[in-house]
Amino acid sequence: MSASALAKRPLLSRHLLDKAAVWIVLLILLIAAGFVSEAFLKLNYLGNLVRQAAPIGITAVGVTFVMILRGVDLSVGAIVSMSAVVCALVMDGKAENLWLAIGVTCATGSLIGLANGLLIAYGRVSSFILTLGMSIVVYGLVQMGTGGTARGIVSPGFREFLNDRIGNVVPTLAICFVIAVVVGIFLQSQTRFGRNVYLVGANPHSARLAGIPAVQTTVIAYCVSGLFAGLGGIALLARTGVSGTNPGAGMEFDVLAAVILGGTTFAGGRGGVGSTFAGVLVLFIALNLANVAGLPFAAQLTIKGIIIIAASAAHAWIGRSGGDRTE
Amino acid sequence: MNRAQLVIPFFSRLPPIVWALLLTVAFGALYNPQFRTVDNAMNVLEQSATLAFLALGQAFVIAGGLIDLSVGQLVGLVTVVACMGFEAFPGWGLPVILGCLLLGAVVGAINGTLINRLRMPPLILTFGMLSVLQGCIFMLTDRSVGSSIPAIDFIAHGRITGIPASLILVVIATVIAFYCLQRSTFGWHLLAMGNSASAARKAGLNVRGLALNAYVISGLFAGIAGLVLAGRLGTGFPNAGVGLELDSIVAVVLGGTPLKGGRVNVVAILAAVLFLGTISNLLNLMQVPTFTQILIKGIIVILAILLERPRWAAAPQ
Amino acid sequence: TGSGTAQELDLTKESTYDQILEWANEPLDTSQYKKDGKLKIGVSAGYLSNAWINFTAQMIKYEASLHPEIEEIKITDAGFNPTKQAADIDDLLTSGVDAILFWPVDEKAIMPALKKAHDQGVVTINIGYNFMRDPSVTSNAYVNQWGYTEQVVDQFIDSLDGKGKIIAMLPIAGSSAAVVQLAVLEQKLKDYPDMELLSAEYGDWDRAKAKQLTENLLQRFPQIDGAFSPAGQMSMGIYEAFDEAGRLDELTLSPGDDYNGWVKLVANEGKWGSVTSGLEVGRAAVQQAVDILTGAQTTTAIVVPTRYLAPEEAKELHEPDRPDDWFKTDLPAEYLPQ
Amino acid sequence: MALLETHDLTRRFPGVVALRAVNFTARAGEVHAVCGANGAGKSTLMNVLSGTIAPSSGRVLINGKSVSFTTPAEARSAGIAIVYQEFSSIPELTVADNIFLGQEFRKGFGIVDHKRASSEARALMERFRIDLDPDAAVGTLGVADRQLLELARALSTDAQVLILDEPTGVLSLSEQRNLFEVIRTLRDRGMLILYISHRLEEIFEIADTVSVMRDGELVATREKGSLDRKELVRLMTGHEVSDTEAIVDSLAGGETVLTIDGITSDDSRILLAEGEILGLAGLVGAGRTSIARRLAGLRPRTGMTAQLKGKPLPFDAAGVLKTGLVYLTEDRKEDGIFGPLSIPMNATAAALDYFSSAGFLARRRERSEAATLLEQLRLVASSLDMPITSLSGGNQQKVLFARALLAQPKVLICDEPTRGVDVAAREDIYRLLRDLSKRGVAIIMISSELDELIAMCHRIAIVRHGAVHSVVANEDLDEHKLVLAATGSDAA
Ligand SMILES: Nc1ncnc2c1ncn2[C@@H]1O[C@H](COP(=O)(O)OP(=O)(O)OP(=O)(O)O)[C@@H](O)[C@H]1O
Ligand SMILES: Nc1ncnc2c1ncn2[C@@H]1O[C@H](COP(=O)(O)OP(=O)(O)OP(=O)(O)O)[C@@H](O)[C@H]1O
Ligand SMILES: [Mg+2]
Ligand SMILES: [Mg+2]
Repeated sequence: MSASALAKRPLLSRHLLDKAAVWIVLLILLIAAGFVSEAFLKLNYLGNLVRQAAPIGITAVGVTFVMILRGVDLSVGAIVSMSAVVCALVMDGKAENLWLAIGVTCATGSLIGLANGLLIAYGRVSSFILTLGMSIVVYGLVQMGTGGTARGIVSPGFREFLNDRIGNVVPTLAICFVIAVVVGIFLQSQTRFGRNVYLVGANPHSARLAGIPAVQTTVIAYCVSGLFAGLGGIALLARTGVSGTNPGAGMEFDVLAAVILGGTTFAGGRGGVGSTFAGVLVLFIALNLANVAGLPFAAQLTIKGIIIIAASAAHAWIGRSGGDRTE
Repeated sequence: MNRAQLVIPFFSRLPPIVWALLLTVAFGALYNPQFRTVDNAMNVLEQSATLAFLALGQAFVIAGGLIDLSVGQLVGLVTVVACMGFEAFPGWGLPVILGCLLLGAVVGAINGTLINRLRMPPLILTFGMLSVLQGCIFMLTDRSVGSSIPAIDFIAHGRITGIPASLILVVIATVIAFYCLQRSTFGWHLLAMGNSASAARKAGLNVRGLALNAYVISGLFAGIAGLVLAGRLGTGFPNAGVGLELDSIVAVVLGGTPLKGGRVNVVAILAAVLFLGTISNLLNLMQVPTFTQILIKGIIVILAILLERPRWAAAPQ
Repeated sequence: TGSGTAQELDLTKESTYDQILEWANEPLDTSQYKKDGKLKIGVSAGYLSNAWINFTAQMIKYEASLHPEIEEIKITDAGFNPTKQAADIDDLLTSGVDAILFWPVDEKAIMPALKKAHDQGVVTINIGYNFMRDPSVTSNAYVNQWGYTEQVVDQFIDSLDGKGKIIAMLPIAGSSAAVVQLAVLEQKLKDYPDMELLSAEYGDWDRAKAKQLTENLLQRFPQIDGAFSPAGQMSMGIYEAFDEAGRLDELTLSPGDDYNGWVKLVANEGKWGSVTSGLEVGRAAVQQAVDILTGAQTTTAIVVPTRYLAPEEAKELHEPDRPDDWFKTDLPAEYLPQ
Repeated sequence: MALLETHDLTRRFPGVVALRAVNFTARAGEVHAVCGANGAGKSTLMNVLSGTIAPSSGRVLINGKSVSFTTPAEARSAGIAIVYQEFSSIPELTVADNIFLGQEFRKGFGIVDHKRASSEARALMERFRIDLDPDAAVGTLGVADRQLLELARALSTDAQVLILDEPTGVLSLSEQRNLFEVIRTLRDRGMLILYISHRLEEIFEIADTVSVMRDGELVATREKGSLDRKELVRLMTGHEVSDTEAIVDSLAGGETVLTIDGITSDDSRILLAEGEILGLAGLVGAGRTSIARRLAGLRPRTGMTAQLKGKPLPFDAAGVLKTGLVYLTEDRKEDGIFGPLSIPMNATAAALDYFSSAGFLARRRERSEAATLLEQLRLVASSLDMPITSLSGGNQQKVLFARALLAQPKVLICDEPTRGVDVAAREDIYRLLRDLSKRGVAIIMISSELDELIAMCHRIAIVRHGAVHSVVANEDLDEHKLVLAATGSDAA
């Protein structure tokens, strides 16, 4: 066998199927949706869908890194809330505060992420419980800081710009989401940081032997998660203005569902931002479908649950038949 | 050997959470006159009963290296079904109660079976199940329905010679859980599975059976918790179980059980439940502003998990 | 038994509300509650992280500060968890309060706790959405929800000239608010055969959720003439969705409440109006508690009236420099949130 | 009649047929060796026989009766016990608890009787002369002791068939002798022992019958007497392989690369020159791995100081790696491979500095250089994009070697580099080590196979009780002397 023979990528292998699975599901779902309502095949509507998904999607990009690293970040819902509140507060209704507000929001998001990262990396504790605790802390802080009413006012032009449609078709916010995904993919596949995340996530012991700075990687990954949650908060603010002190409540679960749908599971070292993007869309299309079909709220909850289970079962199945010897 | 020599090792062997509980109680008793009343103590014990059952059930699952996120909504479902049942079939209290316990066990069995069959991560499966169950609840009702019956009320609120009936039940459940998890072969196998599922399988343990049983037990305990909650609320409130799954996991982890499983201390878990209840009670009594209370609780969760750093988290060689 | 004695009120019948007003005017025997000396008042909120409840809580604090006999006011927050609320009420009792003002997470679910309070001779006053008629509930401070919604619906139908396809945006599914609002709307619509309710959605009081649901509805229905949404916060989400879909010209919105963001919008648009949401219940509740505890003469409930504000009036009343998440009140500055 | 038979046993994995219509026969009272290159299907066959995995088709017969197991427990009650190639004990439990896991002793009320387990385990180990403390936590044992534990566990059931999948991979000579004693005793009691090993000498020493597998097929079953080494290798590989003639190149006397203090029993300093291969020999648990890991910065370097090219070694693993000291682990699964990741990602993990600039990866260069190197190492893989876990053990080891090489080592410490590696791949690894040595890389080679050490190393350090006891030049050594030195019998 020659070097080039080894380096050649096979056209279709089972494990490529794993990566493609969520895209295939997305395609099938889209076609199915197209039968239900033609709207799903219109660019305009799809743009809208991506825009709807932007806050959750942008947040999910960051969480993907943490999950590749075998962690989880349940504090993103609280960070999104905090960001929306803080951003509006700093804006204070003035256009000149816009960039300052965005800067401050990203900084606070990253800061919470930093706290998560430091505690998890140095404390070596369960990220599940720790970030859960952190979400309570952040929620408490926001409530203490605002006294229960969100007192910010968004800058003029901010919402108008982000809610505009470029060429009357593609919403700006949808583009922001796509940019976040592209940045995420770049981070994940082209940078040392991204590689380190995969290595540490796949096997922390091996990573140590290979001289990978696990602590640094962990801290940065949680910072990234916090940062993207901050951006998600700004996106939420752009979508819906100041709406209460806890607009991101429960969002962490949707984010988690989307990331898992994409195939980034808790096993670590698997999945990626691209799949998360597809996962977010699958989730939103499915829920919209349920909505359009006029299914009651209760049925939608059940559907969401079944989708999560089915998607994960499919990934597990493909993973097993994909030549993976680990049980 | 003098007494101190006997006592000191005993105390030094106590799990940290027990210490935390003792210190909290001591602090509360010293600084807050309302806290140290017997009545208040009984209140706290009574309030903790639901979570205690739930945490005990969760302990089985986590000990085996699994997790059950569906218990919170299962509690909600059982509460709703129980109250609907009590109202729809007056005089048929016992069958309804048994039916509810069965419901809990069946949902647990579904969890276990799906995890075994689909071979998927328990965290995700039960997370999906959480959503499914929530959907089921809202398909049944979107508001408070039905009412509880005196027998159930008594379990939730009643006192036997001043001691809450729920406390007695919790103690019995704890003893049973202690025997099952920390003494019996079943528990031993479960812990072995928690330490290494593949090794347990190779040793010939029926890991699928173990997982199934753990989930059935967890579901059963959630059923009990749901009934107690029905008694406490007196009605089937559809959102009654929201967030309880996380509380139960927090309690189990505070009780020193690593999320990876493989170790468990039932008494410490009970202490953790009481600790959470006591803290909440004490903060309320000390007039800490509510938002500050939330912050403090978050910090406690973080501190607790940092302090309870399990042995397995030590650096690999 | 400890619970289940609460009288079930049929929230979907107008007659129920006539009955409520009748009860409200009955005199209350306060002698059994009379206390001498300083008073301690507990507040058990179902959830505090909501601007309306928050402002009402501030109202409570402000009113309490006007009564020298009130020595202490204690507020707990159940975070939308009835189990926690039951425990909160227990804890308030333990700390020896004389009266408990409460917003129930769920009326039935906290009955056992209220019963316990009642048995200990503690005054219980409901400030929640529903009127509660039960021996364990001493009194109610009540905003007439039927009346409020009627004002909204009447105005809405008026501005649509009694015809058109409409959608309804309701609060949390199953909450009393959602039940009442839908009932009023459906009853009124009976008289208008030209009006069609396309779909009723549950937006959870949430601007973002309402917006998303509306976006889906816009997809489903090629023509939507009006949106019924008594909560201004959700109305804003609806407005934005129509705006972004470029279909704003077909939209007629119902009046919302006096949520500042909404009032600002009304002032800008010069149409649709709003209905006051009765923030004064907070003050009324404290007053009622003091009356009962000092043995003064009072009725079994205080009903706080609501009032339609036409767009012109909204212009006067809105506070453009305040955030959206705000209510216009006459609270002194130090009692405004934070 | 045959005790154990298989009829047309086939097992498919996605993309591979691990077993192709295997008709295998073995009698009671024999030691039946199964040989074959990496990935030949030996472990798969054993896993099917022991109920760990199910066959795709075909039958297994015991005493002429068709059986089918779905779990190891069923196989065990049918009299088949297995010692897996990979460890399957639970580190958190004690030795005794591990041995009786799944067959606990009980007091009343179903309560687990740990005391009884401990005493029974002690008795069991006395019977088979295994030196293990029943009450020790398995996590504190070295790999060799864990291997013994696996054996003890298999012996605790009254098995008719005992499967040993590379049991001597981690055993040193005396342990191995001891094991062979045990095996012979068992055989004489009428047990069938299926024995897998890559060490041909062992096979000739212990086996009565030899079956050879190649590419999932059973190519031959022969009596040992009718087989010689050359023939066996030919059967395994399908072609002739030149014999491993030990040729230690004479050392060109290069500069000193590594200086180690504080690990010898007489406080002397150990110097390692460019291009030198230093072997570490010793008994199980003698502390060779521990020396290596301390050097590599993976454990606190208490008492030891080391300098690389005159500069003190950093204390952290990443720092040590940067200075050019690379450690190749003995435990691939635990801290070697990155399970779900592709082969190139596994290969370049320790050389990301080289494959990136300013934090950005040069992915094309990374892939092509990794591919070239892996091809030189004769990696067998269907595609580079497969997760590394889809490779057989030997091929995984090659990838790890590639990782070490890409890290540009000045000093390479390889811990049991040929464990679980087949004959052909072994040759590749030996060749590689010699090439490295020629290029001036200093090598520390830890191995439990003395002939390998003697064939490869310029000098051999004998490790006893965590310290280097003596360092001997290769010319002065033979296997016998080495054993005596390692056991400490030479001092007398
Ligand atoms: N679980 C699995 N999934 C996919 N392929 C597998 C699995 N187990 C084994 N294989 C494949 O089956 C073939 C036989 O593997 P097996 O482990 O039986 O070889 P072996 O002879 O034991 O090799 P070694 O000497 O390296 O241990 C190999 O090609 C291997 O890649
Ligand atoms: N993680 C550990 N914790 C405690 N003691 C250990 C640990 N690992 C090894 N030991 C002990 O340290 C000693 C040296 O073990 P080490 O593994 O270094 O020996 P070795 O000579 O490399 O043997 P092997 O042939 O198993 O590689 C042994 O007595 C072993 O029991
Ligand atoms: Mg093998
Ligand atoms: Mg070793």
